[in-house]
Amino acid sequence: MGIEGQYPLLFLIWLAPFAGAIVIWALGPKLKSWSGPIGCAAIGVSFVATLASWADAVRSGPAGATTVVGAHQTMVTWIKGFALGLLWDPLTLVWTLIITGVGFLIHFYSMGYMHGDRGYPRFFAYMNFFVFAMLTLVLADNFVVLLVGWGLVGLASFFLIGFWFERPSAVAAATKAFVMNVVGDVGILFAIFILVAVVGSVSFADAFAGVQAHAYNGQLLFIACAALFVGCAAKSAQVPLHSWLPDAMEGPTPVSALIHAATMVTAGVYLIARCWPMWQGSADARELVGVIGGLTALLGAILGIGQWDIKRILAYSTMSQIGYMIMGVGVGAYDGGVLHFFTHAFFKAQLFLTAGIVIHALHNEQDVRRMGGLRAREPFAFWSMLVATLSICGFPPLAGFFSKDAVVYETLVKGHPVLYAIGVLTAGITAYYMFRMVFITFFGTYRGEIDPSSLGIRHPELAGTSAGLLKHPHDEAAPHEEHAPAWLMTAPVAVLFVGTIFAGFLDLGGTNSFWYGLLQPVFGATIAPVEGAAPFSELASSALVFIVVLAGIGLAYLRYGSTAALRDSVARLRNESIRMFPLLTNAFYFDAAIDALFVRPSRAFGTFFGVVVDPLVIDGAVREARVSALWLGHLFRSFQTGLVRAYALTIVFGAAAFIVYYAVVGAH
Amino acid sequence: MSVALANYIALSAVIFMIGAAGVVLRRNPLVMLMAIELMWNAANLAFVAYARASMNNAGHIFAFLVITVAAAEAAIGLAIVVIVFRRAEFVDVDEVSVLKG
Amino acid sequence: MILFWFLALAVVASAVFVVTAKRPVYSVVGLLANFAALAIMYLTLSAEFLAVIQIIVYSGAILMLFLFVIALLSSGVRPFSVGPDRLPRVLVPLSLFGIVALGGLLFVIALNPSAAGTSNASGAPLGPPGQANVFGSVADFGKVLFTTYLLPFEATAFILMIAVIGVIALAGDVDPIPPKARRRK
Amino acid sequence: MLAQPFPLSDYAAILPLTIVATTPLMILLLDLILPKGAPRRDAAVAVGIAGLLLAAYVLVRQYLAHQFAPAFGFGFILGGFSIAFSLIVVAAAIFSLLMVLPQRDDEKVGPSCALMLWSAAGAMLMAGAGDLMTIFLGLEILSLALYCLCGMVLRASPVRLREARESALKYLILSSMASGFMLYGMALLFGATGSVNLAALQAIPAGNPVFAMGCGLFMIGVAFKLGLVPFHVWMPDVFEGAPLPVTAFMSVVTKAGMLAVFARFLYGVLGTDHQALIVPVWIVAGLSMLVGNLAALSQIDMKRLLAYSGIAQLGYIVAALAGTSTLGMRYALFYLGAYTFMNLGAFAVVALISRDQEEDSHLSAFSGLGTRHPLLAAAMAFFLLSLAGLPPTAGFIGKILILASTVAAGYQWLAWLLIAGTAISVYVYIKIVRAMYVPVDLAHIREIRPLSYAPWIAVAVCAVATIALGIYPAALHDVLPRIR
Repeated sequence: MGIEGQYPLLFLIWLAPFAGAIVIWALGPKLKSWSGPIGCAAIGVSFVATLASWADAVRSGPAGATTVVGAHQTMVTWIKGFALGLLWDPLTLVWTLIITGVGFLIHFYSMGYMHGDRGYPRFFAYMNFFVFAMLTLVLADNFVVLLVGWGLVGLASFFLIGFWFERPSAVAAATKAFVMNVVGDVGILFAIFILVAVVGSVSFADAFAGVQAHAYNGQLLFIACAALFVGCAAKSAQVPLHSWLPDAMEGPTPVSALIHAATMVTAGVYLIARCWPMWQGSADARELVGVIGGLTALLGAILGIGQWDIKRILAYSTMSQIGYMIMGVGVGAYDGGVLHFFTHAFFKAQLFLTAGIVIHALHNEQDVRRMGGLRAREPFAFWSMLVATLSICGFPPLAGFFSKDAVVYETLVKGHPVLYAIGVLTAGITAYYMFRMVFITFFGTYRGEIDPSSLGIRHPELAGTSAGLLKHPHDEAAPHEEHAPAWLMTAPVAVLFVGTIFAGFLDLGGTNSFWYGLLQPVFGATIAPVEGAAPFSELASSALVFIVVLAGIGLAYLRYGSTAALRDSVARLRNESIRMFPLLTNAFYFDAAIDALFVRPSRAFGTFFGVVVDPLVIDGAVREARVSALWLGHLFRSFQTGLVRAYALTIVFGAAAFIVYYAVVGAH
Repeated sequence: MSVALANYIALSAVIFMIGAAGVVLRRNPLVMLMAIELMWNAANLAFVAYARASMNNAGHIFAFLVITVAAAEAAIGLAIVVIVFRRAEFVDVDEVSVLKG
Repeated sequence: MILFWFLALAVVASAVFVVTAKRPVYSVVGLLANFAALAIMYLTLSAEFLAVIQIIVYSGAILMLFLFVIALLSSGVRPFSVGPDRLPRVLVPLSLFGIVALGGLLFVIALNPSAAGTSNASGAPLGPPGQANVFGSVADFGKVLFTTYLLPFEATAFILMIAVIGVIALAGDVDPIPPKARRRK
Repeated sequence: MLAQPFPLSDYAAILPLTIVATTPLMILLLDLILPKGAPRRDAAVAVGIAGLLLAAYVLVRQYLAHQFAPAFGFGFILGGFSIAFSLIVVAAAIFSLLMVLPQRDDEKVGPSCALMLWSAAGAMLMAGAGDLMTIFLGLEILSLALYCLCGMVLRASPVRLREARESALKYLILSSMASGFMLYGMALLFGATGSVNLAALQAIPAGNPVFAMGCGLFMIGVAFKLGLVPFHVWMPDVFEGAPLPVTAFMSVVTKAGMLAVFARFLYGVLGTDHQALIVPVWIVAGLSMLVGNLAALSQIDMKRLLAYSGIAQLGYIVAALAGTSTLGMRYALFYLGAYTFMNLGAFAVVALISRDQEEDSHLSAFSGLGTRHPLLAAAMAFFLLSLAGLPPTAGFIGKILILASTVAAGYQWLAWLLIAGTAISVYVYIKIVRAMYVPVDLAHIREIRPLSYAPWIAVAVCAVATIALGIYPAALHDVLPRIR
């Protein structure tokens, strides 16, 4: 994997953010407002170095060796037989471009968004540290460094979710995310153990060579893949380890944009794409991942319907879109899955950043019911949100259209009609709830001055909405007048337009496309198009998806966007808030079923339903596993009676067993 | 008038078993310590017998060391028994089971 | 030959007595007999010095310590008592089984002809004491102890020191538990 | 007058051992001279640590000078092997001595330190032992001192006092019994070869029943001291009852000493020809990984939990030796070093949160530690992660290496048991980490005010070592000596 050599630029890419983090961390109080530009500069350096190293990533090896692509640098011989290094191939390139490119824009945006916050330097130190951790994850050429990066991004995410640690809800959300991420880390840990047990190495190359050499017997490969996937599911918020993601919106909005939308949560997609030879070797593993991805896509979309918090809507849409990616790489459409990651990074970052502009403009209001009519007030935000929403819905010819259709159609090609149906249905639901958000937020009249109760907002703290009750701490420190110039926040969003609109064109042209040419050396023949595998053509599929999307938009228009709906929007929203349960009965029963399976009903139903069931499901499953293990633990404890004679007897028994064995061995 | 080495070893094995049985079955710590002394003496007998068989007095030295260590061990053991049972109602190891689980 | 069987009988009988005696004092007496018989047996194995040591150290010192502690613990009016049995009864046959398994040891060692070691022919009979005069004598023993096995000998010095310091530190304990009113049994 | 039986260089070989064994004499002397209270207490610990540091210095010098030779007619074999184990013993003794200070127990500190040093000397003797006599004497020096140490608690609550004495009694009876087995095994080994020298035992051809049985009984003693299931029964009770510094000391030093003996016996005597004679040890090691971790699940006392975890950890270390490969020895030593740091670090944290004479090792004492003492909690978290085998810690590397070595040696089933054991153990340790960081009602939390901050040194050194070895394991791994 990769042409061996010395690539000093890779270290620049990797360590520049780390240096930024250290500098800001150490000198933060002195740097004050300079920490923002320094943080940006560190990421910028990394991004420029990425562009400069482009050629290394796509360079093919000697003629004939098609699988050798990119660069490989051995860093250090860790222990004899365990060499660690950096890997730089097209797959890494794609991720690094997003991490440093979109990461730079978000850092830039943060200079405006976080302006005046008491923790301004701390924020940039954490953000730089996160970028460093994420780069560690994607640059690793082995599972150990990958796992370290995997753990570090979890840690950075923990710090950033709990950035406003004065708020108990932020601390709780951070803890929850951390615990679930540790579950994932342990999954990867076991995969590493299995790999070491099978191939005696931790490097990707050896692990994949083992698949070719059929070193894994029986279900071992599936178990290894499943263990890896536990890590992916936790990091990428896949069912049933998804519930931390909506809560993670407690962090500042740029954090949500960078970590919980564009980069970290897609680490699972990266890992599966990176380990594609293993998945190619196990059909069961592909089945598992595809199904979980499809389920997550659907469930995320359904749960997105019922949200009122603008960031939570986006969080559920993220979960749903990552479900698409996971489904894509799960069924074997690696290029499609990675493309969807690529385009999603643009439009989801744009959605979050635009939401941040709106939230900022409304003094930290996050409840869409208290917005409305912002089209005239915030025209830039409106157009930005509209374009990004169209992109996420898969409206041609925006970026999301190409990537989503690629994933959805590939499920059919690879022989998963059920997943295909889920993909198409989810596209419709996505269009519905995204336009619901757009209509409620930007159309009609402004409802911010209306009494919350008349909008049906009864328990804003439970609903996870701020509703003016939870002021961000930085607001108290800095009055509104001191806000940074607006262009700091709009300029990055303007740049993101380019990706949101045009990124999909990279895939234009089938096997001649830029995208195919980029990734084909990585994935080889597995992504080559197969003729006649699907009952109808890709064009027909796109048309079908487009019709469903239009239907979703139309439904949203009828319910929220039509003149009649806008006229009595207050009453309608109030009605919907109160009657939320029947609307989402299905999602609720799904959760309740799992609830009844795993949890004793003693746990009170205390929180709003979208959040409610998930902690129960997770805790319940964990508890069941624990109970059975504890039972064994108690069994062993009961041997420990405290009586010396019982101990002596145990020892005599052990000794007797030894003696019998040695008598037999000695007498043979 | 000669005795086979095997007889000595068999005898020592019997003593060793009796000692082990004593540790497991008796509840008086002093008797348990005495049973342990029996086990160690069984080993000593084996050492001396094997030393005689191979005409190597390393076995004698070993037995001598064992006796020395046994003396030290008995002193410490008895001191511990005294501090444990000085105020106890019963001199019985079954009564000593605060630590368990 | 007869002496051996007589001694063997004495050793086994006294050992059984140690383990089964009702009162610890009887056990001490049994142990004394056991050690004495073993000492004579050492003489028949031409280990003169060890025989003497066995009598002096074991019978003279260690058993006196045991007697002393027995006297200490059963001082006063209270009889030397044993509390209720807490080990489940079912374990007794189990422990007997364990002991029987230990018997595997006996058979392997005693019935196997190659048990005699390497430098002597298998199963070769041992002569009566006195044949090898030098072997096992005090002079012979001492010479080896202070030359070949100097390091172990030095190490025993530390063992004795540990015993002295340890016992002083342990027994010098001030017992903070207020003396309870002793119940009579 | 007899001529000097051994050349002077033989005495130089045991110089570190001599230093450690004679330092207690100075401690006891100072104990008599100095006034009661803090000076006496601090002097005892300071002199003890100074002696150990001096011994460590000499050990390193010996290693660098490559003066490897058998001494006292193969009674003591100086080499990289014995030096590595001795250094681990010395390090563990230093850390344990640092934990003595919070126990304000003026009367006993002098004798405690003295006994601890003697005990360490016993383990060092075992590390270099070249014949059965030295092994036996080293073992007994180690054990006799520990019997006394277990019972030495002063001015504590009656319950605590009772626990400590109970642990001493249990340890004494069970350990002496195990010694009996081992001693009888030694007698049989002597009988089979006519020599007590390990080098002579090597010559025995396979299939000698006396030799086989001798090995078996010998292994019983080994398994007892290493605490392998089912010979582990003494460990939880003794660990819980003994004073904290003693428990910490025991958890590493007895293991290191016996592991050295076992490894030398395995590599020097049995070699690869007698693999059948060692299979039971692999089995009990595998059992230990499972039972140790399972039993740890339901523990609520930190010392007891660490005892059970130690049972499992020793299972891992012994498994590294499976197959008797050179690499396996290296990996076992690496893991033993890692175990020393992570285990003693955890004990030092317990020592710091203890209050007065009472040791607070109940798990509830750790809840909310993250808010009260972020640094201490972070260190503890790293120790626990390392014990669980998560990166970036030394424990993770150790496990990877052991896995690699067991698989390479063809003991796949041990590798699977190790993975299963780790799966269970992750829950054990993460539970505590979580308790430290999950927000709790601060009103219920006591202030930590340890009587001495000396254990901080141990915590700091152990934390740095645990992480450093996790990130750059070659630092230790590549200097590890070869066997013999």
